[in-house]
Amino acid sequence: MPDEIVLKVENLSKFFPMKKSVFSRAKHFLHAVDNLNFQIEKGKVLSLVGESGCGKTTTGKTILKLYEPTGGKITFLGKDVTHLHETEDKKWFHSKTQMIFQDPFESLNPRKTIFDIVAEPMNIQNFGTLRKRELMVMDILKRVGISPPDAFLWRYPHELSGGQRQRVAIARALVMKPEFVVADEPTSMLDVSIRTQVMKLMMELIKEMNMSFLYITHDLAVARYMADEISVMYLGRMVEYANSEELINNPLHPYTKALISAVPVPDPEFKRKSVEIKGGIGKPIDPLPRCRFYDRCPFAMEICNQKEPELLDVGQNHKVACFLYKKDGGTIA
Amino acid sequence: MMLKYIGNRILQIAILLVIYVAIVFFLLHAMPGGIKTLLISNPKLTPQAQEAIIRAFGLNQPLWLQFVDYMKNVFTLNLGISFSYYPTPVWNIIAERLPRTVLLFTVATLIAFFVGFASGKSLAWNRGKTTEYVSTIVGIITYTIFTPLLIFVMIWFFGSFLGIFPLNQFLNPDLWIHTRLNAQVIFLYILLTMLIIGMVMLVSYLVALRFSHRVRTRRLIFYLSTIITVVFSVFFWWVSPVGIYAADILWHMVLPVMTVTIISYAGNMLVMRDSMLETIKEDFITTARAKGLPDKVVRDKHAARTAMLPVVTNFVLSLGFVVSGGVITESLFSWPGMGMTLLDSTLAKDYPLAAGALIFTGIFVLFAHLAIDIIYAFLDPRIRY
Amino acid sequence: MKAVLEIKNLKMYYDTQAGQVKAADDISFSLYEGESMGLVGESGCGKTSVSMSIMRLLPENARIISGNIFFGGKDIVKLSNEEMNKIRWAGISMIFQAAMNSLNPVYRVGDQIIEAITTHEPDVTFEEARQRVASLYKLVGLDPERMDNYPHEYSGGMKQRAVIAMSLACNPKLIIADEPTTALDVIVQDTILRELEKIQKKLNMSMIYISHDIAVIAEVASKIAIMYAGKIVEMSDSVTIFKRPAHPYTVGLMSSFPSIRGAKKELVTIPGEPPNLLNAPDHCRFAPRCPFATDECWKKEPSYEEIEDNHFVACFHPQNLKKQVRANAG
Amino acid sequence: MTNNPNTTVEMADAKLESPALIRMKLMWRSFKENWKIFSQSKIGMIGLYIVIIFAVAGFIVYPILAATVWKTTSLNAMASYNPVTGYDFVQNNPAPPSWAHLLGTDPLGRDILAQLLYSTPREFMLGIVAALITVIIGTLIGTVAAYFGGALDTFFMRVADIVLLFPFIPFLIVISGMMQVDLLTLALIIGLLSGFGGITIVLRSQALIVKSRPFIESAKISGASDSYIIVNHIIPNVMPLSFLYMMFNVTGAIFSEAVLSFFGLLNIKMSWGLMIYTADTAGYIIGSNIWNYWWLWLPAGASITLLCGAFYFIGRGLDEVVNPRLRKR
Repeated sequence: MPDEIVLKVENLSKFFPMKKSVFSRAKHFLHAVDNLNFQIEKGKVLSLVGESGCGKTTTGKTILKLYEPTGGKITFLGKDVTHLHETEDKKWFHSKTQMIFQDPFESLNPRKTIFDIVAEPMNIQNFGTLRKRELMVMDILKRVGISPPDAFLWRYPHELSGGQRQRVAIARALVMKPEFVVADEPTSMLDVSIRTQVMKLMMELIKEMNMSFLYITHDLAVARYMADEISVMYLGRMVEYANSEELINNPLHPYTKALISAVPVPDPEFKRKSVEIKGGIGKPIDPLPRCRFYDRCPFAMEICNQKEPELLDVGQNHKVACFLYKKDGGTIA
Repeated sequence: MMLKYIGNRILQIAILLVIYVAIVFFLLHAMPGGIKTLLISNPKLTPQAQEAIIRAFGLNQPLWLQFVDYMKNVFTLNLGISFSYYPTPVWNIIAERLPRTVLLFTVATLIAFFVGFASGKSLAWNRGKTTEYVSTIVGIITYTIFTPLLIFVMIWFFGSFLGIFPLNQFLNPDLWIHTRLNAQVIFLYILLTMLIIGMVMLVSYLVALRFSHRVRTRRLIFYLSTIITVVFSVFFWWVSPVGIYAADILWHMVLPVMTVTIISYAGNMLVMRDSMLETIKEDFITTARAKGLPDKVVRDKHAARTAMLPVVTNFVLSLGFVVSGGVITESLFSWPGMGMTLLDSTLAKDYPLAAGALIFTGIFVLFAHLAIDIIYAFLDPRIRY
Repeated sequence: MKAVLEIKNLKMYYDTQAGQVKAADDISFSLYEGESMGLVGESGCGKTSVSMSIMRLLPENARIISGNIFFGGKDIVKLSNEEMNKIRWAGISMIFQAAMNSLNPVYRVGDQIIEAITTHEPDVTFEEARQRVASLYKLVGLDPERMDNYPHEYSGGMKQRAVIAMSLACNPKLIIADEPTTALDVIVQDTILRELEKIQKKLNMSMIYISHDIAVIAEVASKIAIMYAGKIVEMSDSVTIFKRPAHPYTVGLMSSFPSIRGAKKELVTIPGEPPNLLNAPDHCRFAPRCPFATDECWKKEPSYEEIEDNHFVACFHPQNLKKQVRANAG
Repeated sequence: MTNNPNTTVEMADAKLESPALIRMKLMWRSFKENWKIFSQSKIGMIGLYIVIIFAVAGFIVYPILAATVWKTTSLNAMASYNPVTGYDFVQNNPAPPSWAHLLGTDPLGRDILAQLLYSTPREFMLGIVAALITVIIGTLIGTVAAYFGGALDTFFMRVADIVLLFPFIPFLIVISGMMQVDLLTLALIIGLLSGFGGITIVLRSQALIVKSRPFIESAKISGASDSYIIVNHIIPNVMPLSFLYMMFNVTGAIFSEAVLSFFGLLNIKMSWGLMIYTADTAGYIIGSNIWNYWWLWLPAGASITLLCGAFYFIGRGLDEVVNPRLRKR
C-alpha cells in the first residue's frame, strides 16, 4: 500500500510548566509545541525545519513518548497511541519506533560495547535468542558500513571516529526494523565529508527498508536533499508545509522566505538579497493570541496582532499560516 | 530580593534546627538506661539535687511530653542544669565558652582559606614543577595527619623546644591572680575589636569598589583604612591598663590557631588546585591571554577569581569537619571552648551539658552556612535569589 | 599593497605520549591590508593550530618547529611573551569559536572590553573607555545599556556581537575569526556575517575567517585557503577556487554540499575519513581518499606550487585546469 | 567507507566467542587501560604501595608471627606478645626498642609491634565496611533521587542537608560516650552518617548529568523500564565516582575511629588510637618529655597518618582516571 499513513498527528501540543520548586504551582507555561497537525505516509520523509528553540525536537520526542503530550492525538499505524497504558501496547509501540540523535559522542553509552549498544533494543524487548540477536547486529552493522562488523563488536564508542559512531547510532535505531524513525539533526555534528556519506547512507536505508522518517534539521538544504515534504516551524507553531521542491522554490510565509534567503550560497559571485526580518527568536512563554512572527514580520498587519493565523491550504497541498494568503491560492496583498 | 532570600533561609534554618534538636534529644534518650539512670548514677549529685532536677525537667513524664518541654526550653535558652557543675545552668556555661570557640575558628578558618586559596592557585599555575609535587604531598600529609600527633609535636616544638608560646590553657594564672578583672569581659572586648576591624575592612572594600575604577586606587583605600584601624586599636589596647591581660589571652591563642590552620588549609588548597586546573582550560582564559593581559592578571583576575567558587562550597562542607577537629585541638590545648566542653561533659556523662554543646555547635555550623550562602551570591553573578 | 601578515613554512607539532602530531605542516601564506582570507577545512585539519600559532597561544606540549610569522615587520615566533602581549589584541585580535564560553561569567561584559582597552592604552580614562565601548556596541548592533550586564544575561547572538565588539576594541590591524557563527541560527548568522563584512570594509582591516563551511567563507572572503590534514592543499582568490578548483579534495568538498539553489542534484561523497595526524605519512595525505591517486602520490608528498597566476596547489594531478569554466551550482 | 568485499563476514559462518569469555577479556582490557593512567600518578602509586605494605603486615605477617615466634602458652615468656593481655616481667615497662621487643613495650608491658600488627586488619575492616555502606547508600539514593526527581529528590536532599549539619566527630563522641560502641557498630554509624550526607549530593549531581545524556532517552524510546535504565545506564556511569569517594571515605572512617579511641570512648580491645590513649593517660606524652618515650606514640600515630594518607593518595590518583579534565594532556 503506497498510501498507508504511518503516523498522524492532530492538534498536538506540549506545554512545559515554568516553576521554581516542587511545592509551588506553575504560573507560566512554555508553549514548546502548539497545535501541530501533520501526517507521514509509509516510506516517506517529512522534515521539520526551524531555528533552535522552535519546538522541532520537542515534537519528535513527544511523538516517541519521551514527553506526555499536553493535548492532541497521535495515531500510529491506525492505532491511537496518545496515551499508552497497556504493557503490550507500549511494547508494540516502542519496538516499531526509534530515534537517531544529534551528537554521536553523547548518544552512545561510553561504558557499553558496540554489540551491547546495537543489541540493546532487542535486549529490552526480549527479542529472539542471543544467537539471533548476534546475527541481526552483525547484519545491520554491515549494512550501515561498519565493516568488518566482528572487528567492531567489542569496541567501545571512544575507539571509533565520529562518523563511525553515527553509523552505529543508526544501526542501533534500525536493528529491529522500525516503521517510524525520528532523526534529530543526525548530521549536524559531523565533518563535511562524513556528513554527505551519512546522508546518502540514510537515504539508501530508508528506501531499502521502506521506513517513514521525521527528519529534524535547521538546515533547509539538508531538508531539501533528505525529505519528501518540509514543514517549517516557528515558536512551537507550524507556519508552512509543502512538498520539498515546492517549498524551496516557492516559499510563501515571510519567515520561510527569510530562512531561505539567509542560507549562504557557495558561490562568491552570487549576491543574495539580505534578510529583512529583525531581532532574535524569543521564547513562547504564555504567548499572546496573535501571529507569533508578528514582532519580526516586515509585512505585519493589524489583523496579525489580533488573532492567530490558521494553517490554510493554498493549493497543491501547500499550506501556510499567514493572513497574507487566502484559501486556494489567493493573496490579499 | 536578597532580604527575602535571607528571610527564607532563616526560616529554613529554624526548621532544620527543630529537626536537629529532635534528633539529638531522641538519640540521647534512646541510650541504654536513659537519662534517669545516668542522673542517679552521677556521684557529683546529692539525692536532693537529683530530686530537684527530675522535678524541674519532668523526667518522670512520658517521653513526648519531655520532648515538648525540652523544645520550648531550647528556644528560651533554658537547656537545663549541668550535672557536673551543679547547680550552674547549662546556658551559662555555653554562653561563656561559645565566643571562645567562635573566635578561635573564625580566625583559623579565615587564615586557612586565604593560605589554601593562594597556594592552590600557584600550584595549578606551576603545574608539573617539583614544588608542585612537594607542596601537594605536604598538603595531603597535613590534611590526613592524625591530629593529636600534630598537636603533640606542635606543643613540644613551640612550647618546650623553642619555648616561645605558652603550652596550653586559656590564660596565665600567675598573671591574673593579682587582678580582679574578669577574663570573660576582656575576651569579649577583644572579640568586639576584631569585629570592628572586620567591619572597617568590609566597608572600605565596598567604598573603594564604588569610588574608583583603578585597581591601584582601590588597593590604596582598602589597605590604608585597614592599617589605620589596626594601628589605632593596637594603640588603644596599649594605653589601656588591661592591655597586658588581653595580650596574654591572644598569646595563648596563637598555637591553637596555628594548629587548626595547618589542619584545614590543605583541603582548600587541593580543591582550589583542581578547580583552577579546570578553569584554566576554559575558553575565557584563552580570550584573556589573547587580549594581551599580563600573566599575573590572567591568573589572578580571570582564573583564580572564577575558580574560587567551588572552593567556597568546599569551605562550607569542610566547616563541620573543622569544628570536629576543634574537639581534639581544644581538649589537647586545654582551650576552654565548646569542643572541650563537649568532650568533658561526655566523659562525665553530663547529659544536659553534652546535648547543649552539641546543639550549639550545630547552630554555629548552621549560621556559617548561611553566611557562606550570602557571600556566594556576591561572588557569582549567575546566582540571583 | 603591503603584507600585514606573512607566514613562511610554519611547522607546529604537538608532542603526545603516542608520538608527534603534525598539526600544522609547512604552512605559507601572506595577507595584505584590507584583505579577508578564508581558511577552510574539516575538524582536526590544523586550521585552529594555525591561528593559535599566530597568536602564540599554544598549549604546553605544542612547539613551533620552524618557520616565520611576520607581523608588522617583526617575527612573532621569536618574540618574548611580554613583547607578544603588546601585539595581542592591539595588533591581532580574535573572535573565538565558542562565544558563550569566551566571556568570563563573573565580570560584566562591558568591563571585559574596557579591560582590553586599558591594558593596551593605559592613558585612556575609564570614562573614555566606556565611551568607546558604547560606540563599539552601536557598531555591532547592541544596545549600549547592556554594557553593565553579565554574560549569562545575553542571548547567544548578543554574546557573539559582544565578542566582535571586544575584538575591535583596540583597532587591530588583523582579526582572526575562528568559526564566528557556527553555533548560531541561520538568520542570526547571516546578519552577523554581513555586519562583520561591513565593519571590515569600513575600518579597512585584514581578516582571517576560519570555518568548516565553505559556503560561509564564499560570502565573506576574497581569498581562500583549503586545509587538509595539517597542510594547505590549495589557495587562490575565492572566484578561482569556486570556478576552477584544482585539488581533488577541493573538488570533492564543493560537490558534497547539498544546495538550496538550482536543481536538486546527486551529492558526490569523498570516501573514507580524514587521517590521524599522529605520525603522519610522508606521501600525499589525501592519497587514500583520492579517486585520481597514482603510484606517485603514494611515494612522496606533492610540492606546493603556483599552477596559474596566484593559484597554489599541492597535487600531482590538478583538476579543471584546461577545462572550460566549471558551471557551479547557483 | 572502504568496503572491501573480501573481509565481510558470511553470516552463517560467523562464529562468536563465548560471551562470558569476551566480557572477561574486555574487563581485563579496560582494567589495563585505567591502570596505565593510574600508574602514571606518582601520588596514587605511593598510596597503593603503602596500603599493600600494611595489608601484607596485617593479614600475612601478623598471623605468621603470632603462630610461630610469638606463640603463647601459659608458661611461655613469649606471652608478652599478646597484644591485649601480654606482660613482660623481665624488664621495666615501658621499655625502649630492643631485640626482644622490636618497637619496645607499652606501660602495661605489652609489645608495641604486636599491638600495631594486631590492629591493622581491624583498621582495614572498619574503613572498608564503613566506606562500602556509605558508597552503596550514596549511589542508590543519589541515582534514584536524580532519576525520579520531584518530591523524592527533595526529601533526600533535605535529609542530606540535615546530616551535613551534624558536626561529625562531636556527634560520634557523644554517641560513643553515652553508649557502648564496638568496631562494627562504629563502621555502621559512620557508613550511615556519611552515606546520607555529602556523597549523596555529589553522586546525585553526577547522576543528573548522566540522566540528561541522549543514550538514556535512546533506551527509553526502545521501551526500557526505569529500573533497567538505572541499573544498566546510570549506575555504571556513576560507579567510577562512587569508587573514588569510597577511597576518601576509608580515610574518614579510619581517622574517626582513631580519634574516638584516642579519647578512650570505644569499646574495643586494641587499636592504634587506643595505643596512644594508653600512653597519654599514663602521662608519657607531656611537652618536653615526648621524645623520651617516642615508641609509645610515634609508631601508632604514624600508622594512622600513613594509612589514612595512603587511601587519600589512591583517591587522588583515581581522580585523574575518573576525571580526565585533571589529566595533564
